[in-house]
Amino acid sequence: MVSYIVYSIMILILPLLLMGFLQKIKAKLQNRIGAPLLQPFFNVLKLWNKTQILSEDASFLFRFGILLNFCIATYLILSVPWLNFSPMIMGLDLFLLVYLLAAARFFNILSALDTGSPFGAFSGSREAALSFLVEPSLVLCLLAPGLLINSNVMSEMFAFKTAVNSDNPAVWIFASLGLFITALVELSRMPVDDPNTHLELTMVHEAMIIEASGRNLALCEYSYALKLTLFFGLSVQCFLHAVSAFLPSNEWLTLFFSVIGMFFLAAVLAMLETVLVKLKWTKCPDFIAYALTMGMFACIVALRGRT
Amino acid sequence: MIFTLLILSSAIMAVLMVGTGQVRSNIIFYSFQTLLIALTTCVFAYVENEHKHYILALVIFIVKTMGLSLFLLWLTKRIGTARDTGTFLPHPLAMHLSVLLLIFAQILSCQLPHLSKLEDFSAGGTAGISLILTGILFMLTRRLAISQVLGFLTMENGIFLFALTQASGMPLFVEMGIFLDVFVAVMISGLLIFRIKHSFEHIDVTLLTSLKD
Amino acid sequence: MSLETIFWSAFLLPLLGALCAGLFSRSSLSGICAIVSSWMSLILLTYVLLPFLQSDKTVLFFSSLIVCSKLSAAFLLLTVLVVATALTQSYLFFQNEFKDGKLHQQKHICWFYSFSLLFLLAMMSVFVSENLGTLWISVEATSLLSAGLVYFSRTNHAIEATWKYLIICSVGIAFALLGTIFIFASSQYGAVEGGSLSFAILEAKSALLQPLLLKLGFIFCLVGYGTKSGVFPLHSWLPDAHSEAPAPASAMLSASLLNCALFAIFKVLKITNLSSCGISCDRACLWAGVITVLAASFFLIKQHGLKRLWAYSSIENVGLMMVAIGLGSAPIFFLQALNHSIVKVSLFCTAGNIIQICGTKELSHISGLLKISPLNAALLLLGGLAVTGTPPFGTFISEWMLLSLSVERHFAVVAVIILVSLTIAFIAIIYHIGRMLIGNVRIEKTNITSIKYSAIPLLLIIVSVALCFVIRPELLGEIK
Amino acid sequence: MTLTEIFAVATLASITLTQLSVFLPGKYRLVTPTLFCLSALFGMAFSIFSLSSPLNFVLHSPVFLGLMPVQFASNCLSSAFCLLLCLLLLPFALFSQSYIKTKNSLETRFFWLTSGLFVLSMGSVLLSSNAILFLILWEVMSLSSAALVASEMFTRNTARAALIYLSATRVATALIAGGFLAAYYSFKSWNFCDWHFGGTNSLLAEILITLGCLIKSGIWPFHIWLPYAYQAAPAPSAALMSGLMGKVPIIILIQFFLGHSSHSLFIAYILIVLGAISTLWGVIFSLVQNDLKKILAYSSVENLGMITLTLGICQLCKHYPLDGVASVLFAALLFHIFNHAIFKSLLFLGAGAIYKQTRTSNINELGGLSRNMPGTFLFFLIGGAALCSLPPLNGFCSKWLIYEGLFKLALNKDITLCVIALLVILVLIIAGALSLATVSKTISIVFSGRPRTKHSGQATECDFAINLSQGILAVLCILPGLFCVQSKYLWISVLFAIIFYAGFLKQNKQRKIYSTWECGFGALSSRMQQTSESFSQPIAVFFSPLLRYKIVAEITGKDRRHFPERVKTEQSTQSVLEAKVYTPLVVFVSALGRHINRLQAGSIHIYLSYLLLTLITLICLELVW
Repeated sequence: MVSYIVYSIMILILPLLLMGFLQKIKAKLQNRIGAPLLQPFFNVLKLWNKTQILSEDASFLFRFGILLNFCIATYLILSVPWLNFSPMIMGLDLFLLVYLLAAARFFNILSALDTGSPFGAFSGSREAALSFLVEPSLVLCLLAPGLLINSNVMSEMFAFKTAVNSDNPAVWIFASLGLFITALVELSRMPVDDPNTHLELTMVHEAMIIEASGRNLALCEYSYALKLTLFFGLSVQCFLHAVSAFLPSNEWLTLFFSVIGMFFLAAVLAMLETVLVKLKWTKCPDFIAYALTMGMFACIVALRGRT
Repeated sequence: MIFTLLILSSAIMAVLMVGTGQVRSNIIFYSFQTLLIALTTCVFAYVENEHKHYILALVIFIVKTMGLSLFLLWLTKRIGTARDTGTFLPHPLAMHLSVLLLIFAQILSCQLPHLSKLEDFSAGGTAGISLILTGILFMLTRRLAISQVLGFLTMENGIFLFALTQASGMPLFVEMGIFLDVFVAVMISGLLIFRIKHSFEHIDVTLLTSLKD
Repeated sequence: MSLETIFWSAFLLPLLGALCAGLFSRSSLSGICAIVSSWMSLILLTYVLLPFLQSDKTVLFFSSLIVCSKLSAAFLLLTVLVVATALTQSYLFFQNEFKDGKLHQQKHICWFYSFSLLFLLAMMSVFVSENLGTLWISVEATSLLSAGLVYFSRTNHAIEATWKYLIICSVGIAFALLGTIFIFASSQYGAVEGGSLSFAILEAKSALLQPLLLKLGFIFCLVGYGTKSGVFPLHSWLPDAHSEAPAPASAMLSASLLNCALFAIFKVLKITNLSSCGISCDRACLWAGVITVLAASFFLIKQHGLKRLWAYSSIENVGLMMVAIGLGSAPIFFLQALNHSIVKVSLFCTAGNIIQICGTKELSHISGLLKISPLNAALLLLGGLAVTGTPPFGTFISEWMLLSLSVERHFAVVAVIILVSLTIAFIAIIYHIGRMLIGNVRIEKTNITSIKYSAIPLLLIIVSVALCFVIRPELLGEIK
Repeated sequence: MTLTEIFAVATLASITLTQLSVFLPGKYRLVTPTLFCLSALFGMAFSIFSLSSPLNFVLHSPVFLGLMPVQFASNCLSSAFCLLLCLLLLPFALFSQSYIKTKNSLETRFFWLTSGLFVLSMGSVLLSSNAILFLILWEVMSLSSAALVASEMFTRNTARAALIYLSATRVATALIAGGFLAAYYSFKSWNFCDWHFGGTNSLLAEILITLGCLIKSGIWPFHIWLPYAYQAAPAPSAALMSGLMGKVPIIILIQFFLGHSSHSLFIAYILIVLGAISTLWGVIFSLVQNDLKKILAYSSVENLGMITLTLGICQLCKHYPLDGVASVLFAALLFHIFNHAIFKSLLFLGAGAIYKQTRTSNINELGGLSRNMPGTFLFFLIGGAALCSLPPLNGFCSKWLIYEGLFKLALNKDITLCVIALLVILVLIIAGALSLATVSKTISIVFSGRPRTKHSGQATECDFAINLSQGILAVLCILPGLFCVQSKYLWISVLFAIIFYAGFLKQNKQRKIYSTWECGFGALSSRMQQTSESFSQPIAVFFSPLLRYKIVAEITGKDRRHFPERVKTEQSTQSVLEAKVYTPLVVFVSALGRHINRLQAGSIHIYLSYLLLTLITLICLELVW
């Protein structure tokens, strides 16, 4: 029962809080005061009540896609395990996770192209290109723990209690790093895409939602935050498994650590975005290659561990 | 001895035939060649004491020496083509080559097993093969349709001679059938030569190359 | 009437028919005469030979020179059937030609019928002759008589083709005569006193024949009769003659004449069977066939004439039959001949129709056939498929039996080469047919409607399909 | 007579009737499709009954095929395939009767005749129990499908496609025939039940049969015929060809090699490697195509590659006896065959519907069809989502099973197997992401935005029969997903989204309809939308060596750099395989043909010298030996 409440809070608060935190840190690092921590909440509320402007060329798919995207993000966040807590929806395995993310992307692209806008369209094509580069690394990073635990069900893979193979910290660390880099690409963060600009030469994610407004935009923002939470959560959990030998076994403490970890990751991200410049589009694959390499390392170590 | 002489002189006739481009001379040489073969057949019949060969000799004389030769002469006259300029080999060289072929034929016939009835007959193989080879050479080196018929006839003579001396002649009805076929073949080719002359205004077969891939 | 009388009258009928056809001056009368005599002859032959084919007897003896084995009986029926259908088709063919204004003299057609029947007679005598000499005479007679058929249209091309046909075949056949003499000579070295040309004696005494002479004899016969049957590279006359002869004559040449020459090779090969050089002779036939099949399939790739296409496909089938002969299998030889003949007659008849419609036999000038004449287009396509051994046509079964036999005899290479060449041939033929079927209609003349079609090509295609489903080993096992 | 036999006879009779009914006069147009459906129903009954009591039937004299009688035997696999075939026939018949009816009657008749033959031969080829009958039916299947390929227009292009297809299929037949001969040599029998592959003596046969089957199903590098054929074929035939005919060789491979417990490792590796390559190759090429049917054709290459890959892994598992994994993979294999048949048919029918209404299948000439053809749009969306195996549709279910099997394999102790499994997972994931790009491109270019040409602007929704046929297939796409354990909750989520959409978002009063954002430059024209080429450009650049991807830009104007008057860019792709392997091969063979034709020079002297040369050669050869 307690876990359900925690979940609900997490879903409601954590994503947007993370976004706010991220922006705040970034502002601080750039010597700005920045928006308040709760600004994302305000944004979503404001957008929810605004008039939505729809393109005359849009079909039902435009809004349905955005909505479905949100539903899938919600579904995922509900079914991903959080350390000792078993998820609300059981039975998510890593392939389903990957394909659900793909489905979300599919509807994202479709709704971006639905209005016939050239901006949305080319960002859609870039999103497709990025996804084909990043999906293998995502799968490898998730497969490595799976190989270690002998299961591909997420709740078993990340179940803290059954993590008997925690004497293989390298697998988890590589997976964690790989997932983090993957998250940067999936969430269109800095070296790949600049989330702050709306210049058509740089953007991927922002141009995709360029036609969304009002409630649609609110849903987009919210599902983006959910995805951020999902990826950071996975990455942090991997890291926590790596250091599980030094962690207390109290479930609340681990939860606490993981939340701290997520905020830590957000801070790292903010720092990266301050330091790094956006890569040229043609150089992106070179960057993504690191994620794949991490995944490969993780898998190799996992295989070595078994024999 | 006389037998060898007769046989070889028929082969020599063929060699001489190769040497000239005059179609009339060619036909006359052919005629002599068949005459010699007819005589050979007679001698063979006398030696072997087989009466059927007398008939053969007679038929050869009538059909080939007289009939075909005269027909071809008439044909040449009608068509009015007197000389065959030859293809890739000048006539004298072709003649020399056919002499070489004669020697080659001698070598070849020595390789073959012989019926040891008569020593003289061994020359038959030589002459037969030589005639066949010369006939082929004639066909290959001549342009005119009529020369090809002559070459074919020479070849056929060679085969007959070979059969006569090496296998003491085929059964009579077979020989007769062969004669009939050859006769008809020459007649048909004669008619065709007329048509060729009529349609193409020449009888140069090297120019008949419109059917190809 | 005794069987013998009927048999003789079956031979007499074409002769009589030829005389009558030649005497008439109206083409329709002589045509009917020819058609009736050929079909009558077929009926009589069937009456005599069908019971024989089903009986246990191995040979039917008529005289010392005329003997009919089961294989020759089968071939006899096939040949008469082919000629009869081709003649029937030619009746309409010439009517169409007349309408087209291509023909002027009816007498030529009468001569055509007369020559065809004589040609038939010569071919029939090939199959029943029990003697190397008479065999040779008959084969030579077939080429002389068919020269008249090739010559039929009297155009420059036809004359050229006839000349080449006549000279090359005559020279080839002369070699066969020499070969015959060699074999005759070989029998005089202890086997038979005074020598013999009879197949029965030669086959029985095969082991006693002088090996060198026998071998030489076989080689000369192979080259000689091979020229007649169009074995590569002796086939040079064949495409010319087939493409210049009128379509029914091409059908006869391709579907029956080639069988005759191959039958002669088969007979000669049987003589060498028991002798010391038997195996090498078999090999020679086999590889000659394989090379022919391969070469013909490459010849098919770049072709410009419709009938030349079918001529080369005949060469390919001749190659297959040579392989069957080389493997010593009479049933498969006959089966292949049967299937090929039936399809080829149909194809040449269709080709004749198409040439009449389009006014040309150049492949590059024929197009849009599907729009002009769907029936002929379909027949062309089906025939083209059948001739390359595609199921469900009878050719598939015979080719498959051939392939499986060659594999059984450990000639896997042969099977591979045949498969490859059949594939190439199929692709080439389908390519050419496809180009004919589609495209723009280029004919200005409106002679399409006036052309009469017969059901013969269609029927033959149906027969070919039926053959695929009825061939059984029991039916063929007896043929030797 | 058992029920199986009764229904077999009934099916045969009704198909025959269907064939005959083609010749009825034009006003009985509906008789043929109706009979077609009837025979499909009979066929379904037959295949259901034959599951429990297998057909075993020998046709006695006078019918005989030279070496073997006509002999049929069914097993579970072939019965199941027949069931699938008959299942697809219903939408096929429904669709075709509406799709074909605008054509002239001759073509209509030709279509029904050949499709009847095609379906009959395809159904019975798997039931045949000896090699000769098999080859006959196989070739009838190939020929009738080639006739279908050529049937649409009888133009140069379709004829070329049919020629390429026929050539490829003939090569396949030749290879299979060679394989059968080799098998006959090893097992001394033409009966399939006597063939027990797996030993060393039958390796050649196995390789040949495998290669033949791979050509027929269009696996890399033999897929070259496939895009041509499926593009030229009428949509319903393409649906049958892609959905079913491509699977026949796979099922044959299963029957020969898995069914007879043969686990030749070599074959398994061939299947795995070629399957993996064609999975990637197919999807990459599918992405850069502009023709709707070609996109689907190349995606068939991908899916068949995936199926082949799975089969190979399955065989591999049987070799090391890992029966648990093998059975999971086998189930996945069969399930994916089924699913691919369903959704690919659905997509081809959708392409056909679009072609029927707009007369084009070039997606750059379409656009904005979602408003004009909402039904087709919805079904195409479902089919597309299933194609890129999005949960919870059927495509995902089977793909998930494949992953499951591979994951189980990766847990094996043997490091080679682990690595293979991981690599295959990677291949499948990459292919999945690329196919997602392909499908999203296709759907959005075809259905979204503004119409690019007049044709697509004026298109109307097609008639009920076409929509119904697509609907049936769409339901079949959804059904397996409903019962799949993995996506149980997902459906709730989808349902939730739909309710949310219908009830909540729609009633938001504050809504304005306005033009698409255009940077303030004024209205966007339809030419300013994204094209198929520009969508695939980022990925195409990535694979440019394979695709021979070229962009030629031509800028004209006085000051080209700053004020271009005219900009023209052209993008071209070409298969490297076709350019570097197949074209040179064809050129080589035809050059051989040309050279050999020179032998036929026309001169009688040359011909005579051939005669002489042959004679001399033969004498030398014979005397030397």
